[in-house]
Amino acid sequence: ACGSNNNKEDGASNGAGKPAEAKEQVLHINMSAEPPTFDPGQAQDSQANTALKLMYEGLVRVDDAGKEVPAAAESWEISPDGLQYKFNLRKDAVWSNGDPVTANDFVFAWQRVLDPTTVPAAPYAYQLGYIKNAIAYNSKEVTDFSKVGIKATDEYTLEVTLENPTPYFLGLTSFYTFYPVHASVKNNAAWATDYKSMITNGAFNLSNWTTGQKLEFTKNDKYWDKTNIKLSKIEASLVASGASELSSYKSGQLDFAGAPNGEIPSDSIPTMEKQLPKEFSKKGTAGTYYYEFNVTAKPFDNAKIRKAFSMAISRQDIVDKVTLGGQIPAYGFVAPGIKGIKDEFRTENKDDFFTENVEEAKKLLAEGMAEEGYTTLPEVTLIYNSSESHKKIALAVADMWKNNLGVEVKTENLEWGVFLETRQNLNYQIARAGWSADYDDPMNFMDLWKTDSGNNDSGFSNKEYDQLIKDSLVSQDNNVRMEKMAAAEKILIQDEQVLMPLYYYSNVYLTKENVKGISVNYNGAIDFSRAYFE
Amino acid sequence: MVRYVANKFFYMLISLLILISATFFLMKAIPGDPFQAEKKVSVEMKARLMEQYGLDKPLYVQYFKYLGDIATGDFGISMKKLNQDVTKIISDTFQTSLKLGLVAIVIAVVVGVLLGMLAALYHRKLIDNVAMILAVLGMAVPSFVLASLLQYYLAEKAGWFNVLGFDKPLDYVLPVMALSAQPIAFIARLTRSSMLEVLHADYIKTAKAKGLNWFTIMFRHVIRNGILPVVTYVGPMTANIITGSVVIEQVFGIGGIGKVFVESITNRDYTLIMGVTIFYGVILMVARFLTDIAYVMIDPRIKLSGGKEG
Amino acid sequence: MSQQPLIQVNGLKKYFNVGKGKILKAVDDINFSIREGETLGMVGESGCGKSTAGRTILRLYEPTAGSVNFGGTDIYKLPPNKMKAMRRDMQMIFQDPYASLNPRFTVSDIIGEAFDIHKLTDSRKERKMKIEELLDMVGLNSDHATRYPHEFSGGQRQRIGIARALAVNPKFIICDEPISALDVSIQAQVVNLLKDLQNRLGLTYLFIAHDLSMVKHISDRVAVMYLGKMVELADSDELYNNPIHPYTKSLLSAIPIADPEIEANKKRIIMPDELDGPIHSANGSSGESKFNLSESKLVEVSKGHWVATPYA
Amino acid sequence: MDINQTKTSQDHVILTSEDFRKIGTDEKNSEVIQRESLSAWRDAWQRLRENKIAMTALIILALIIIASIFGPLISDFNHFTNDLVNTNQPPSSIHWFGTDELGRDMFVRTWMGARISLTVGLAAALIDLIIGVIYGGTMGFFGGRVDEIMNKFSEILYSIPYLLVTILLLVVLEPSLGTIILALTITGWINMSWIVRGEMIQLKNREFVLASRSMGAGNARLIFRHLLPNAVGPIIVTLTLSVPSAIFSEAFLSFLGLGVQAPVASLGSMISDALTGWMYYPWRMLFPAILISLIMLCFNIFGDGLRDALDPKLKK
Amino acid sequence: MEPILHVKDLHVSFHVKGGEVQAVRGMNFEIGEGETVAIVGESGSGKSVTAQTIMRLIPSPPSRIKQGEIIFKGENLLNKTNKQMEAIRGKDIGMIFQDPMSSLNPTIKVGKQITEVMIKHQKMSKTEAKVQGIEMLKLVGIKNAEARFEQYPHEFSGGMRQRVMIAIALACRPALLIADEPTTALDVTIQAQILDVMKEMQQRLGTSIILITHDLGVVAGMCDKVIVMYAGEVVETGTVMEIFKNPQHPYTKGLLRSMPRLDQKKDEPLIPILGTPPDLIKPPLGCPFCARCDEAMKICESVDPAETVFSESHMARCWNLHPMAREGESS
Ligand SMILES: Nc1ncnc2c1ncn2[C@@H]1O[C@H](COP(=O)(O)OP(=O)(O)OP(=O)(O)O)[C@@H](O)[C@H]1O
Ligand SMILES: Nc1ncnc2c1ncn2[C@@H]1O[C@H](COP(=O)(O)OP(=O)(O)OP(=O)(O)O)[C@@H](O)[C@H]1O
Ligand SMILES: [Mg+2]
Ligand SMILES: [Mg+2]
Repeated sequence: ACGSNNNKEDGASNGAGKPAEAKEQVLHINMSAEPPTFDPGQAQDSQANTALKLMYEGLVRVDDAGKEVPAAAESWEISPDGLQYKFNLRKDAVWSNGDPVTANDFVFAWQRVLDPTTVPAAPYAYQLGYIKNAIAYNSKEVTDFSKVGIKATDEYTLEVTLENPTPYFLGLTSFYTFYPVHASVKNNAAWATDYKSMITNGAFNLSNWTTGQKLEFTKNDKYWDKTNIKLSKIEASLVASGASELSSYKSGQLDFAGAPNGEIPSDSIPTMEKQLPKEFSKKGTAGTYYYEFNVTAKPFDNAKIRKAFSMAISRQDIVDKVTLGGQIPAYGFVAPGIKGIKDEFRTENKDDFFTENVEEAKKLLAEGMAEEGYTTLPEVTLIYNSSESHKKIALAVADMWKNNLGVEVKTENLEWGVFLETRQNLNYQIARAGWSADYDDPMNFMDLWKTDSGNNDSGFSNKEYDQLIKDSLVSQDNNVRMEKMAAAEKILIQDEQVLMPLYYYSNVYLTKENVKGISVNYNGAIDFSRAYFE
Repeated sequence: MVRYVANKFFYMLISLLILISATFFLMKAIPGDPFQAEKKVSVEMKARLMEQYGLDKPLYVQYFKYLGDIATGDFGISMKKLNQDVTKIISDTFQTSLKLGLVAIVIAVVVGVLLGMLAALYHRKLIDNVAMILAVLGMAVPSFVLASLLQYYLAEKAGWFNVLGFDKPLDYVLPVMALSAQPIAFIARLTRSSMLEVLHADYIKTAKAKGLNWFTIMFRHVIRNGILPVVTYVGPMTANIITGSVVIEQVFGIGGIGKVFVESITNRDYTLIMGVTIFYGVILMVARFLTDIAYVMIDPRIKLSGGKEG
Repeated sequence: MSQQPLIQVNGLKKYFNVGKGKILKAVDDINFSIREGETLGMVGESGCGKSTAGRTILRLYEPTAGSVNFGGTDIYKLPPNKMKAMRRDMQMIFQDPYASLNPRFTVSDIIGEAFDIHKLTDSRKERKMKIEELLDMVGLNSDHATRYPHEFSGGQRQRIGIARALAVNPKFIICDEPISALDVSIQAQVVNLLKDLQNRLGLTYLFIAHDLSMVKHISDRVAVMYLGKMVELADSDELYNNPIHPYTKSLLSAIPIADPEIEANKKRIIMPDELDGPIHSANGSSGESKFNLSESKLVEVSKGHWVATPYA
Repeated sequence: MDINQTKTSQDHVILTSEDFRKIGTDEKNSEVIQRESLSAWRDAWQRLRENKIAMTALIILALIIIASIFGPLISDFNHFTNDLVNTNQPPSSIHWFGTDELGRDMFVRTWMGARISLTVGLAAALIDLIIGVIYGGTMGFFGGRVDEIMNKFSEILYSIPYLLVTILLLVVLEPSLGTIILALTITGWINMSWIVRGEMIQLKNREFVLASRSMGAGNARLIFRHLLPNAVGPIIVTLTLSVPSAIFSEAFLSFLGLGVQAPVASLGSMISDALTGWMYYPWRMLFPAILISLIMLCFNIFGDGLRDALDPKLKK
Repeated sequence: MEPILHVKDLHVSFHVKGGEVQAVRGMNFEIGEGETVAIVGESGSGKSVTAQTIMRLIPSPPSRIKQGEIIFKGENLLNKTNKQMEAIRGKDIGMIFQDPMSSLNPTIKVGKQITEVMIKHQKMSKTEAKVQGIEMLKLVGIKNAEARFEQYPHEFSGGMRQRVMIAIALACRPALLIADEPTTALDVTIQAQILDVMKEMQQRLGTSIILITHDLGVVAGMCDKVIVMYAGEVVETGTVMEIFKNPQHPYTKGLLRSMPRLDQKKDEPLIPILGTPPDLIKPPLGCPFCARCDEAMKICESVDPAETVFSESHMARCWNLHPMAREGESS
C-alpha cells in the first residue's frame, strides 16, 4: 500500500507527498475480498456494503445510536396507517459530476432493481418488496410501473406507498439496495466496473482500484455534508488472510482490523484482548450461529432426539474456549440487537426455551430412540463449509456429543458451493448455518422458517408457525406482531428444536486508539465515512 | 522453423481444446452455481439469472456457444464480479502475478545457478556442503510456512518491510523470497549435478589441455552445457511460479491471478474459471515452447523438428 | 565342410524410417549363402550395415524385403511359434561383452534362460548340469555359475556370451564383432575358442568384424560391405591377395600391420571420394555417396570371387 | 642374447638358483575374479551403506515411520478428544508437544499427522508408479505410433494446470483421503511414465535384450525379466523423490482448505491450522513443521543417495 | 641430444574407497626432439594416467603424484604453478584424446574451438586467428574449411572431428604432442588417414609425439621408439625394430604372438595371453606379469625384476633375462 506506513506510531514515513497531513487523515483498512460489484442495485454482501456506504447515500442514514437521521432526504412524513412515506429531498445534494440528486434518481434506481428485464436481475429486489406492487412488478404480474408505490411528485419529493405497514421501512432505506443511481448508467452495462465511470453521491469517491489488491476512496468535495467528513482518503487492502491482516495492523500498516470486512483469527483474540485492551472491541451483532437439523432425515425427524442433541452441549464453553470472540451463547433464534416493542426483542422475550442438561438430554435421546425403535442411533454426520472456525466449532460440538451423549458424530467439511447445494437439497442430517439481520425486525429471522421460505433448508413445515408469521406480517399493531413472532419462536425452538442455536454473533475488531468516529450498527455493518484521526 | 511452430501450434490447439472441454464439463459437474449465497435469492430470481447467463440451456449448447465465443476472442463477462470483462480481470491480475513471478524466476535462476556452480566447483568442500544444506532446507520448508515466518520476523517484528501490499520495490522482497526458495533449491541441486557432469566431460579436458584459464573454461565451456537441464526445468517452473503463487498472494495480499483463480472456483464463476484455465494452459504451453526454443539456441545438436520431438 | 548352403540370403533389405519421411537403407539388397561348417567373414566400415544385416538375418528386425532360407525354409515366412523353434538353430554373439549380459542375472540365469524359454531341461539338476557343461566348454568353471557379469573380465564375459549362444545347440551363429571390444592380448583367446568350438560342434559362422587381420584368420570367405551393399565377396586368401573393388583395396591397405618393415614400405590406396573426409554423412548414418551404388550388382569375376559393378 | 649390463635394484638381495625355478601358470588360477560375488542389488545396497548421510536419512525416515505407527499408542491421549479446559497448552510432561486450540494432544496428533502425510505420499507415489510404469513401459517398449500417440496424450495432460484439476476434482468428489490421493496422482504419474519410457527406449536395444529375443523370448519375458529389473534404479529414485512432492502438494491443498477431513489431520493441515496463531502458540506449528521438513529432507537426501548408489556410471 | 621430455620415476596413485590404486608405479622414459614414441599396454596399465600427468591434467583429488620428475625442456613440470602450466598447455604441449565424439565441446563452433587456443597463446586478434584457424583446418585435410569453420562438432564425422582435434593440438606448433589413443574409436580407413595427417604434420612442424595405443600395427607404422607398459610399470622399451624383431619381455612377446599375421596359416592357432592384469590396489610384490607368465620363476613372485639393458635404446625388466635365470633352467 502506497504510503501505508504513514500511520506508524513512531511517525516514520516513507510515503511521498505531505506526510504530516496524510498521517492525520488517511485511514487504512482491509477488506478480505474485493466487492463483487459497486452497483448498489446488484450488491449482496458485506464488502459491498462497506464500500457503498462510503460512496453513496440513501434517503436516511442510521447513526451510531441506531437512529435514522436525515441524509439525502432532509425530512420525511409517515402517514398514520404506516403505509405512506413522503420524503423531502435536500436541495444541496449533488452527484459527483455536479448533477443534483433528485427524487427521479431514486425512482430510477428502484425501478431498475425491480424491473424484470434488468440484466442481470437484481438479486436483492425483494428488499424493496414492502413497497406496494413491487413484487408483482418484479415478477411481471404488474407491467405498469406507475402502479408500483414509488412516485416522484416533484424534483425533490419522493412518495412511497407500502403493501403493509412496516415499522422498519424507514431504516431499510439506508440499505444499499435503496441507494439512488445516476440515470446515466442506463446504457452502460459496465459502468460499475470502472471507477472512472462511477457517478456517486456519497461522502467518498472510489478514486483508484487495483484489481484484487487495493481500493482507494477519496473524499468527495461536492458532498453536501463535507464539513463533517474529516478523512481525506480511505485505503483498503484486499487480503483474505486474517493472520496477515492482524500482522499488518500490528505493524501499523492498518488502522482498523477485524469484522465485519476482515477477521481477527480466533487464536489471537485472547492475546490481543490482553495486549491491546484499548484498541480491542467486541460487539454483539444481530446474527445467530446455529446448527440446523434436517427434520426429514433420520434420526432427526424425531423432535426429542433433536432436543437431546441441542441440550447435550455447553454453549458457554464453545464461546469461551473455541470461538473466543465475546459471542453470546444462544438459546433462541432471534438475535439480540433487534428491536422489539420498546426495547430489544430478545430482552422482551427471553430465550429460555431450553436449558443445557446432559442428564435430561440422555433421557430425551433414549425416549426418542425408543419412539423410533432404534437400538443404536443411525450414523450421524454434521456438515459444515470449509473454514477454520466452522471446523473448530464442529469438532468441539461433536466431541461434546460424544462425551455427553455417547454419540459418535462424523464431521464433514464441504466446499462452499457444494455445501450450499447439499444443504438446500436436504442431503444432510445436521448442517452449520448462520443468519444475520438485514433489517431491524424479528421478522427478518422468523420468516426464514416458513414452509415456503427459500432459505428454509430444514424441511420444517408447520401450519401453526406459518399462520403466526402470516398474521404478524399483516398486523398493524406492533404489539400483536411481536407477540405472534414470540409464539412462533417458541414453536421453532422449544417445541420442535428445528435448529440448535449456538451463539449470537459478535464482531471483534481492533481500532487504533487515535481513530474515532467509526460506527458499527446493530447488525455489524460498519460506516467509516465519519471516522477521523484525533 | 515455420513448420515446427505450425506443428507446435496445432498441438497447442488440440491440447487447449481438450483442456477446455475437460474443464468445462468438470466445472459444470460441480454442485452449485454462481448465484448461490447463504441468503438465497428466490427461485424465480435464480431462474431469471440462469436464463440471462444462458445457463438454462442444455450443456452441449452452452459448450458449443462457449467455443464459438472464444473462437472470436470473447471470453465473456464474469458472473460474480458483475459485468467485469474476464479478459480484463485476467490481464489486470496477471500483470501483478507476472511482475512477482518474473522477479522470482530471475532470482531463482540467478541465485540457484550461482549456488549450484559454487557447489560444483568446490565439490566436497565446505562451500559445497553449505550450499547443499541450504538447498535441501529450501526444498524442505513449505512455502506458506516460510512466507508467514518471513512476514512475522522481517515485517511485523523487524519492521523492515510492509506486511501487505505490492507497490514499492521493497514490497517484492518477502513474496519473492518465499516464492523462489524452493526453485532456488531445486535449481542449485540441478546445476550442481549437471556442472559436475560437465566438469568431468572430455571436452573440458580438451579445454584444459589448450591451456585456457579457469575463468574461460568456466564461462565459455562449462556453464553453457551445464545449464541445459536447468533450462528444461525453468519452463515448467516458470509456469508453476506464475500460476501457482496462490499461497503467497494470499499471505501477502497480492492481487494476482492465483487468487482470482481460487476465488472463481469457489464462486462458480464459470466464465472466469474457463478464462483463467485457458490462460493457465496457454502460459504452460508457451513456457514449454520457449523452453524448447531456448534449448535449441543453447544446444546446436538439437533441431526443431516438425514431427517427433526428442 | 559340406558344399550344401546351410543358409541362403536373397535380396535382403532393411530400411529404417528415420523420421521426416526419410528412409535409411541400412542393408540394401544383399545376397550370399554360407555352407555348413563354413565361416563367412563380413567386414566394412562402421555404420555400413553389418550388425543390421546380422540382426535381420536372425529376424530380430523384420526385413523390408528379401528372404533367408535356413535349411530349406524361409524363416521370414514362419509363424511366431515356428520361429521360436527355429531360434534354437540360429544364434548370435554380440559385440559388447558389457552390454550383452543382463547385469541383474547370474551367469547361470543368463545361460539357463534358453533352457527356460524352450523348456529344454526337465529338472533343476539337469539344468545345473547342462550349465556346468557349457561353462566347461567355454573354459569357465562351475564356480562361476552363481556370479554376476560385472565380476568377470571382458574375455570371460565374452565366453559367457558364447556359452549362452551354445545353450540351444545352434547350427549357425552370427558373431557380431565378438572381439573388437577386447584387449589385443585377450582377443586371441576368444578367436581360438570360437574356432575350437566350430571344429568340435560343426558350427557355421557369420563372423562380423572390422579387424581385417582377424577376419582373414578365421574366415573361409570374406564379404566386404559398403554403405549397405555388398561390394566384394571371395575366398579370404583370394580377397587379400587380389582385391578388386576400390573400397576393398583401400580397406586392405589401411590395415596396420604389426611389422615395421612392412609398414615402412606400405602404400595406402585411397578411395576416390575418401579424401572428402567422411564417407558417410555427418551423423554417422550412411548418406549419399558420390558412388552410384544403387545400380551396382555382384558379378563373378573369377571362380568364387564376386565384385560389384562397375568394378567387376 | 647380448647382455651388456644388468642393473639390479635389489642389489642387496642374494639370489639363489632356487629363486629361478620355473613355476609356470595355472590357467584357472590366473583367471582371478576380482570382485566379491554380489548381485547388483547387494552391490547398490553396499554403496548406499557407505553413504553416511543417506543412511542417516534412511534411519531417520524409518524412525519417523515407526513413530507414526507406534507414537500415538504410547500416549494416554488420542488425536480427536477435545479438552476445552486445556487448550493451547505449551509442551509439558503431560502433553509432550503441548495441546492445540481444542486441547487435543499435539504429540499424538503430530504422529497421526505424519501417518496421514506419509500415507498420502506413499500411496500417491505408489499409484504414480503403477500407472507410470504401465503407461511408460507401453510407450517405450512398443515405440512407433503407439509411443507417438501415447506420448502426445501425456504431454497434453501435462499441460493442464495441475492445480485446476486437483481443485476441481476435490470439489466434485466426496472429500476423503482417497480423493486427495487420486487428485495428486491425476497428473503425478506423467513424470514417472516419461522416466520409464526413457529407460525402456534405452534398454530395449541393449544387446542383452536382443540376446534374449534371439533366444526366442516373448515380450512378457523381455519386459518383466529384462527391462523392468534394469530400469528399477531410476524408477525407485523417481519414486523416492515423488513421495515428498506428494506430501507437499497435500500440505498445499490443506492450506487451501481442501485437505483431509477433520478431526483427522495431516502435517500440512496441522501447520495451516496453526498458521494463524503460531506467534502465540509456536509449538502448534513447530512440531508438525519440523516433522514435515524432516520428512522432506530425508526423502530427498535418501533419494539422492539412492540415485548415486544405483547409478551405473559410478560403478567400476 | 637433450631429450625434450624426460619422465623420471613417476608414481601416481588414486585414492578411492577400496584403497589406493597405484596406477603408475615408476615410469621412466625420454623423448628426443622430433621423435615419435609409442606407449603400448593393456587397458588399465596406466597409459592415460601417465599422459595426463605430463599435462598436469589429472584430477587431484582423487589422484596424487607421489614421486618423480617430469622434465620438459629442462624444467620440472611438477614444480610449476597452475598458471605456469596454463602457459605451457596448448602452446608447448598439445594433446589429443581418444574419443573424438566427446572431446569437442558440442555447443561451440569448431572454428572458435580452434582459434581460442591461438588467441590465448599467440595473442592473435580474432581475425588473424580465423585466418590461421582455417589454414589449420586445411592442413589437417578438411575440405571446404571456410564453411566448416562455422559449423558445430555434431556436423562433423568422427574422423573429421579427430582432424579438428589435431588442428587444435597443433595450432600453436607445440614441441610435443601427446596423442592418447587418437584412432581407437575410428574405422581402419579413417585411422590410416588420421595417422597420415599426424605424420605429415610432424614432418612439417618437427613435433615430438607420444602416441598411446594398444594397436601394435599402428606402432609399427608410426613410431620410432616403443614403451611397453604393464600394470603401471615400463616392462620394455626399445626402438620399433628392437621391439618387433627382438622382443625380450614375455608380455611383449605374448602380445606379438597373439596377433594374427596376414601371412599366417588358417589352422595355425593364435597364442593368447591368458588371465587378467593384477589389481593395482594391491599390486604384486614381484613382477606384475608373473601370474600370466609362462616362464615365471619363483623369484618373480616376490621380487620386482631389474632392468636389463640390451642396447642404448633397448631395455626390458624380466627375471628371465637375469644371468642366473639360465642356471635355474638347468637345475
Ligand atoms: N533401429 C535403428 N533405427 C534406425 N537406424 C538404425 C537402427 N539400427 C541401425 N541403424 C542405422 O543403420 C546403419 C547401419 O547400422 P549397423 O549398426 O548395422 O552398422 P554396423 O556396420 O554394424 O556398424 P558398427 O561397425 O559401428 O557396428 C547405421 O547408419 C545406423 O545408424
Ligand atoms: N579417476 C580415477 N579414479 C580411480 N582410479 C583411476 C582413475 N583414473 C584411472 N584410474 C585407474 O588407473 C589405472 C590406469 O588407468 P589408465 O586410464 O591410465 O589406463 P590406460 O592404460 O589408459 O587404459 P585404456 O587402454 O583402457 O585407456 C586403472 O587401473 C584405472 O582403474
Ligand atoms: Mg555393428
Ligand atoms: Mg586410456
